[in-house]
Amino acid sequence: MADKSSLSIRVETRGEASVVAPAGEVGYHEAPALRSALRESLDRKPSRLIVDLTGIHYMATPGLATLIEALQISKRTNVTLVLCGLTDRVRAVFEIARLQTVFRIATDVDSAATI
Amino acid sequence: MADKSSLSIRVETRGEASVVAPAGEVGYHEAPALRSALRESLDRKPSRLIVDLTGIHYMATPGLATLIEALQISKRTNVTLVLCGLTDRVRAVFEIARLQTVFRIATDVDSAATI
Amino acid sequence: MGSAFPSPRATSASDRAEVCIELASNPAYLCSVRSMMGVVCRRIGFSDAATSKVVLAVDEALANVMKHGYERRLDGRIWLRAGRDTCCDGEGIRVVIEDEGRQVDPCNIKSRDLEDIRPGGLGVHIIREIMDDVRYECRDGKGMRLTLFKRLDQGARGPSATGGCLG
Amino acid sequence: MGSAFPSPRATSASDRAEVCIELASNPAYLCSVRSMMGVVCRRIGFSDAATSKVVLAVDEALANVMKHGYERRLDGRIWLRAGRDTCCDGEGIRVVIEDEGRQVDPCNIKSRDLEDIRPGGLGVHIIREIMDDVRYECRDGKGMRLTLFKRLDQGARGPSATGGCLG
Ligand SMILES: Nc1ncnc2c1ncn2[C@@H]1O[C@H](COP(=O)(O)OP(=O)(O)O)[C@@H](O)[C@H]1O
Ligand SMILES: Nc1ncnc2c1ncn2[C@@H]1O[C@H](COP(=O)(O)OP(=O)(O)O)[C@@H](O)[C@H]1O
Repeated sequence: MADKSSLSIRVETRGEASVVAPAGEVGYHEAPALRSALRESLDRKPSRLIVDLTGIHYMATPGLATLIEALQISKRTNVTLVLCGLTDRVRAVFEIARLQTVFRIATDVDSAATI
Repeated sequence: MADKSSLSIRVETRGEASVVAPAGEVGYHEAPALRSALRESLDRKPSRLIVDLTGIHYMATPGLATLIEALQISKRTNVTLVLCGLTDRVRAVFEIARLQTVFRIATDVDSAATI
Repeated sequence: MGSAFPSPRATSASDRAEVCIELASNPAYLCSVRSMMGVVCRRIGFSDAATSKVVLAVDEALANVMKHGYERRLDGRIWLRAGRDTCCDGEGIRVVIEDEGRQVDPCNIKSRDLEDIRPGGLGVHIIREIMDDVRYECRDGKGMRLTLFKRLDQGARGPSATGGCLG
Repeated sequence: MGSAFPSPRATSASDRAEVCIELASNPAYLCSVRSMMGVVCRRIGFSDAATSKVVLAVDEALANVMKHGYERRLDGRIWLRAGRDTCCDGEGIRVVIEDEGRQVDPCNIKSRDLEDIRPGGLGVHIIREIMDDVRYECRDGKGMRLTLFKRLDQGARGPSATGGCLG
């Protein structure tokens, strides 16, 4: 109960791409940490930013808002933003919000690096 | 929030020893699952039973009771019971309950296999 | 001690809510409330998939109270009650959320147009998509009351599980 | 709806409990309550180490209500209130747990002799070791009330953290 924060974020470089891999839950309380991680990665202007959601088992609209904001910045700055690793549960939230066609979505990091 | 149970238990064989490695929390609700895993392992009468607590970040007295019961069975059936991987937090609970000298305690599975 | 911790009211047999929580309007509590709501949903018989949807709806509603009702103040009070209930549509989960925050006309509580893709403005849409009944009202005096109901129909029912604690 | 979900009482400014929870006596809820108590302790300023001890004490106390007060029935009610409070010893956390279960003489609520190693019989010892004040009382009518207090002294104080949600 007491030493795991509800969201941890791993950031790594993979060739030309940056990979941001949040793990845990992204609700209203956790979204600001994801937002900072995405902004910092975008600031470094990688050619591609991969957001690996494999470790996310809870996603609420503050998380979606953060991803939409990152998408808007990525378009302005010519970074290719790709999401991957959406579990069924996370995919369901994208679908309720009608966002499944708004993002480029790959199955895993490997394919996200090439599509 | 919704797909991780608060306790998962891995059981494996390591030479002559059985290793039971619970991960998560052991409170009143979770202790029965640990109890079953320990009893099943003891029933197979390994020469040694190692309980690896590395993954435990919460331990309450129902967990301690389960370990004491396993110790008593192990003595009756000539199984060597060794605990290992106690984090500071778990160690603190053993100390408050004055149990730190009752169990054979090793740092990790490797040394638990030999002491 | 004294008035700082008033005694709980007496309950009657008809007081069937599984859990009642009064909490400060601090987002740090949302994660524990989600966990507790998950247990309530499973106890009532919802499947894992339906449980995570109901948990999402309640979490969105609470975040909205913190954001809009209390304008991000951390010291507002929020009351949440959840339990099995029956309405004309049958059995299901009833969740009631009350606050003492800003009052707004319920007609103005709505999400943005879904086509207008921009950060924010999706919570109310998600709540309405997930729940079978969503009713916003002004409370007498101050604050809002949101009453949610989700039917336990064939699609939402899970195997009768005891429900572990779900972190 | 009606009586199944009575309205929350009005609160006054003196009602300072951070969280009040009313829950069914089902062990499946303990994990979420631990998580919520962790947030309360950190909000009040306890260190991680002190927080996990207070969480342990409260968890043991709730498990005892379920086990002894309600004799493992799942449909009893438990009330938990926790928040910052001051007593003669200074500032700290106050936790009050009430139930409608079996009443026992507070003098009989004690753990086994620590030397007599056997499964069980450690919870009350741990609660008393961890908390600075532990008071069991019979409530008027039915059930027990347990009042706990832990001082926020130098050793127990943490860095002023915002406190994430701790699963
Ligand atoms: N509890 C509430 N109290 C007051 N206004 C609310 C509440 N919930 C929602 N609203 C109003 O409804 C609008 C839409 O909410 P929502 O769809 O969740 O998107 P967002 O919160 O991102 O604006 C909010 O902008 C707000 O004006
Ligand atoms: N909430 C309670 N209501 C009634 N009796 C209690 C309660 N808490 C503790 N007790 C009594 O105190 C004894 C010691 O409790 P504890 O040290 O937690 O060990 P255990 O629960 O394993 O017996 C219990 O056996 C019980 O008789």
